[in-house]
Amino acid sequence: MIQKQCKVISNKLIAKDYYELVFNWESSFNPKPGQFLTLRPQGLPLLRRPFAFSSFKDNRAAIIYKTVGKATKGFSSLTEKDSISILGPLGSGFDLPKKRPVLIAGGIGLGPMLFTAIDFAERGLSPILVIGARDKSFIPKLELGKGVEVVIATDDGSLGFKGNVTQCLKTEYNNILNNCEILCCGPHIMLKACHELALEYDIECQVSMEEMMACAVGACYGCVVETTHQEKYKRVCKDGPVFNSREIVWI
Amino acid sequence: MIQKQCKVISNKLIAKDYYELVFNWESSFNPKPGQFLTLRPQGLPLLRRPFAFSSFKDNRAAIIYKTVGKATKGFSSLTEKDSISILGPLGSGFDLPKKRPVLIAGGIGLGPMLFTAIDFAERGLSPILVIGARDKSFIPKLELGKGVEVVIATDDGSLGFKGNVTQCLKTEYNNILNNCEILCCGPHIMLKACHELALEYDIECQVSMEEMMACAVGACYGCVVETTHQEKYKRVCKDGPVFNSREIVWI
Amino acid sequence: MDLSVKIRDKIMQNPVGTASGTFGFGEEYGELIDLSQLGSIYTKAVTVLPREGNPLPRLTETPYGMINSIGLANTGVKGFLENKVPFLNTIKNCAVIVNVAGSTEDEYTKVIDMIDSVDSVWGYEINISCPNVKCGGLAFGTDPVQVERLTKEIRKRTNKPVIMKLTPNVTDITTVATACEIGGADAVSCINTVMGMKIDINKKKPAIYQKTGGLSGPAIKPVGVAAVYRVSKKISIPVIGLGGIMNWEDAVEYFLAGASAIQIGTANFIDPNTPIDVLDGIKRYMTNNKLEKISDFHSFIE
Amino acid sequence: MDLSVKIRDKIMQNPVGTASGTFGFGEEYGELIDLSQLGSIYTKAVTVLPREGNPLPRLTETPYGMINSIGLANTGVKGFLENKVPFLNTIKNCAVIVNVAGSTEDEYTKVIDMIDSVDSVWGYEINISCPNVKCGGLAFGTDPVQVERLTKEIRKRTNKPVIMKLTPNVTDITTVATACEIGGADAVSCINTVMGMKIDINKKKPAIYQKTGGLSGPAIKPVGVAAVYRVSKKISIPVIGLGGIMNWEDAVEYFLAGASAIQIGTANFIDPNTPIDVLDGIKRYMTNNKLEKISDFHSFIE
Ligand SMILES: Cc1cc2nc3c(=O)[nH]c(=O)nc-3n(C[C@H](O)[C@H](O)[C@H](O)COP(=O)(O)OP(=O)(O)OC[C@H]3O[C@@H](n4cnc5c(N)ncnc54)[C@H](O)[C@@H]3O)c2cc1C
Ligand SMILES: Cc1cc2nc3c(=O)[nH]c(=O)nc-3n(C[C@H](O)[C@H](O)[C@H](O)COP(=O)(O)OP(=O)(O)OC[C@H]3O[C@@H](n4cnc5c(N)ncnc54)[C@H](O)[C@@H]3O)c2cc1C
Ligand SMILES: Cc1cc2nc3c(=O)[nH]c(=O)nc-3n(C[C@H](O)[C@H](O)[C@H](O)COP(=O)(O)O)c2cc1C
Ligand SMILES: Cc1cc2nc3c(=O)[nH]c(=O)nc-3n(C[C@H](O)[C@H](O)[C@H](O)COP(=O)(O)O)c2cc1C
Ligand code: FES
Ligand code: FES
Repeated sequence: MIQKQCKVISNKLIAKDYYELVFNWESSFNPKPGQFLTLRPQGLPLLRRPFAFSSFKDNRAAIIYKTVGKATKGFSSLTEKDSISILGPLGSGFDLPKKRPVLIAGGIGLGPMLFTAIDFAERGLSPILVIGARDKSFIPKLELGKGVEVVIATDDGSLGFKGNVTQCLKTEYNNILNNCEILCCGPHIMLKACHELALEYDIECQVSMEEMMACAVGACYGCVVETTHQEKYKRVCKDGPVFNSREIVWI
Repeated sequence: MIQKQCKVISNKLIAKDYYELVFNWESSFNPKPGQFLTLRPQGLPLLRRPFAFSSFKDNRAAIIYKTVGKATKGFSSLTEKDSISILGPLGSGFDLPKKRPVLIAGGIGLGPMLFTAIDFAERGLSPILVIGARDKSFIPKLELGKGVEVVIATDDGSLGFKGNVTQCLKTEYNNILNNCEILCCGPHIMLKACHELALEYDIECQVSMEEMMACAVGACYGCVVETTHQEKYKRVCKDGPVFNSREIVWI
Repeated sequence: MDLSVKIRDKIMQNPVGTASGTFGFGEEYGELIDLSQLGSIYTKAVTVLPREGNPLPRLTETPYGMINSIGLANTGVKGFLENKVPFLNTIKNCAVIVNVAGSTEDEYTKVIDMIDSVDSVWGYEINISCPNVKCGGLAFGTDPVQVERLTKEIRKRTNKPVIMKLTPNVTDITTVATACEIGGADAVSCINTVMGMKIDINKKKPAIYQKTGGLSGPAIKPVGVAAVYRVSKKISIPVIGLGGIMNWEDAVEYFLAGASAIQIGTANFIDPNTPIDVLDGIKRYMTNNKLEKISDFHSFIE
Repeated sequence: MDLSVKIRDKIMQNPVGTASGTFGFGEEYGELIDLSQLGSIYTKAVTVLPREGNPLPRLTETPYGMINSIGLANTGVKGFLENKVPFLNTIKNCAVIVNVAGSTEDEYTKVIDMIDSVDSVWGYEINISCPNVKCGGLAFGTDPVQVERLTKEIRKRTNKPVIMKLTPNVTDITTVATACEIGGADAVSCINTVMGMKIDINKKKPAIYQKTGGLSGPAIKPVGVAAVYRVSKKISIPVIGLGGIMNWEDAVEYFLAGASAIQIGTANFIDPNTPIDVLDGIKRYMTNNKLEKISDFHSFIE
């Protein structure tokens, strides 16, 4: 990991409330799918904000972020002229799956799962990428290249399957579920549903967790989740953010 | 006084570190020379910042400010699209002089003295405006119209008289000093020198004082100066900012 | 929706007040907002004799806060009666609460004796953060024994609501609050300012004359919320919350912490319309969350 | 220019340290900055037995500050000796100071007995803000009598520098500081976090599991500066200042207030390079102001 000022290459609205921020990343630290970074907000919000890498290639990296509060609204006005303090890459990233990967992305989990999908496709792993959203306005136009099978599920049925991602999988991809591995990122409730799906079908499930972070480098023990390990609490930033779903005590 | 959001009309660099911010001022409260306003900074600095009106005409008002710290640096990036929270007009303003007015401006005192000069010229009072600065780079191009006699003094002699404003007056305008009234705004040390000049020549002297302000409306008693009145401390924001120099206990 | 707040036998029309020392005696801000919409105005501290206040500078800014040491500058109780009461008499609907300060018990009770008959005085807020001459310079408000005695003395003099204003600069604010309750107070307000200091590194001098002063503003909000939470769990009289309230969200936070009313202090300086905006926001939140009265806020947090 | 700081009979190469709990045991930040440039590293608290720490959430953000309630999560003194000391042994030049915590006197002294022979342990910082089982849940650090006794007990066990870390959540921090000095401490550090609370108004729940927690960051800087000023006027052992230091200007403010060294806490989270930048800034300020040594800062403010 490294902390550096990076030049903004572009910062575009790609779907309702969602921006893609592309920036220069010249460093010997190459981000892996599932790893994240922290961005320093300008002015008021004090703490750095964590975001997962959504792509990395040729000295360019990106994140996809949703505008939810002060910091993200501030980021949305960044332009090419600006530079921004980035600390990363952080955390562990996804393990390479042993079976066909089913990647599940909900809401702000889209960025890391896109990165993972493209990476896995390049490795010939034929990933299925399931994207869940409230309605189609939250889903950006995607250019994933070949090798990724994209499935969309919206709560209101305005695009793709009508229902949530687990319902979608059970209905339309039931045949695959017995012989795949789930990797997912999104709202806690979705991760929990994915975990339960994995238990039901007796398959592996990697979940990318989220917790409030202060240091994001493993020093403060602020971002812990409860696990089944003897050492009860594990740090999302350093021991994760990706965990085997069976390690987590789900609440 | 009134608090309102005002549209920025322009915000231009007019001399080294000095900006003129022109904004829409549609209100039944017409600012007088010597009165001030407070601007709410964006984001971090908490307290509103006081600035003297530098002009007012046809629903347009302006201030001239120097970039010194966080708030003023923030203001310097305001553009036409922005609007800004203004509270004003505040304080008492200058009294009309009974003798020929010699207006003395040092540094950030330029704005209010320009306003005063133009106003007095319109009233046919033939003001002399003496502007002091470190060097010529700090002095903007002035378009004062007729009726104002402008005198410039720079510490390094790069424009006008070489020396400070009181030296300038004593050297070049000695004949006037016995029969005029001084009105001044600028650094404390200059105001004190003006007061002493007034004592020496036995003339009236109005000084516009500066103190750190919180409310700027007279409610908090934070911005006081020591005076010769029985009620020792007077509020700069409400009882001033303009005082008769003989009211002030100079330190 | 019922926004009223009952203290002793009196009703404030709504829970939004303006904090002592930040709102003068209402006059200055009366030009900017409609005072009759406020639940209450807490006046600048009134002392028996006039006080000129501390030497300058009295104010400085800190990271997202400010420090003041005005030093109880006021014209004394006689000046109050002559110059301030006439204006206070004109304020409609809103409860005018006089903030009382002193250095001895006597000084407090004298103020109350002298103004208790004024009709437009709704009640008292007793500022026990003042340095106590008998208490070695520490504030009255730091010693539960003295606080209880002072409260009792004041209680004897008046039938109007008595609100004791607590300082956060103590080891355990709940013991002081308990002393107030036992002494017969009708409510407590918390918090007064937090002790703080700033140094000007260019001048190599303290930024204010008194060196240390009172920190207020958003920076101290968490300190105020913690105090209100802890105090309201401990005593059963109403708690009035303040410290860093800048908007309605902050006010709601205080209500959820256990406050029955709130005060806006430093925020008046930043945006004089804050009290009105806060009141509107509280109403919207109550509607959206189906809360009928302020005490409904108190059931969520154990 | 002499940047060294003497505590007891030992010398820190410079006055910039990293605060306990914000810098782990140095390892994580060792990837980002050159630890050998630091004056000191104060470790995360070490307790006799392993502690899992508090339930989550443990962190929240506040106006220009943050609240934490990590709860002394650590692997215990055995874990420290096995897993942390090997790395600490590799750190050059910089003084490694172990932050020690406990709920009884015994728990403190046991930790010291178990690590006093480790060469790479330069000294101790004693965290007396922990809730004290014998003191009715209030922190040790709030009672001068207990603080003096604890300090004496610790003093008996070690010849290494003992720094007592003071909590600001007391009525008079100078009496606690005096107790430390009488007890034989070599220095005090102040301040630990300020008690604070935040409530999530959407969830209607406290933002952290423990409800109240420790406020840190820029918001509390004035509280820290006031504490350092008052304490350093009262006692004659060195005072180590911390609380909200974000940049060199803040550090200089602490030195002018009376600090002989400083610690960077929350700022490490915002910009891991802060300690290095602060050190550079201090040097520039000293050059520009013709200050030769840190104690030269102490002559400006009475
Ligand atoms: C490992 C990780 C990866 C993430 N990846 C993405 C991503 O790729 N795209 C995306 O849009 N969002 C991502 N998030 C969430 C993102 O960090 C928050 O949305 C953002 O911090 C909100 O900041 P704000 O000031 O705009 O909103 P606020 O109003 O401050 O906060 C809104 C919510 O965001 C969360 N949050 C705020 N600050 C932090 C913090 N310092 N650490 C963690 N959570 C915080 C809290 O749950 C808070 O309630 C990720 C979070 C984590 C922990
Ligand atoms: C009545 C009055 C009229 C003024 N008129 C002008 C003007 O016409 N043009 C101009 O350039 N400047 C004027 N000033 C000064 C101006 O207010 C400060 O330069 C400005 O507030 C600095 O803010 P900052 O955040 O940029 O700098 P900071 O770094 O915050 O402060 C720099 C200095 O500005 C002063 N200052 C900061 N905040 C306040 C405050 N709330 N109230 C008063 N002083 C403060 C302090 O002396 C401080 O040391 C006036 C001040 C007063 C009191
Ligand atoms: C300039 C100023 C003057 C104050 N004067 C008084 C006072 O006279 N009596 C009092 O009880 N509190 C006084 N206070 C404290 C406030 O009433 C309030 O308790 C404190 O500022 C915290 O609230 P805030 O953060 O909303 O400002 C004063 C505060 C400020 C900022
Ligand atoms: C996440 C976190 C954990 C902390 N853990 C400890 C600790 O274990 N022991 C201790 O003495 N202080 C601890 N502190 C307090 C800091 O060392 C420091 O005293 C406080 O944060 C104020 O400094 P700051 O504002 O620079 O952060 C912790 C602070 C934070 C933010
Ligand atoms: S955020 Fe500090 S340990 Fe994870
Ligand atoms: S700034 Fe409040 S009285 Fe002048």
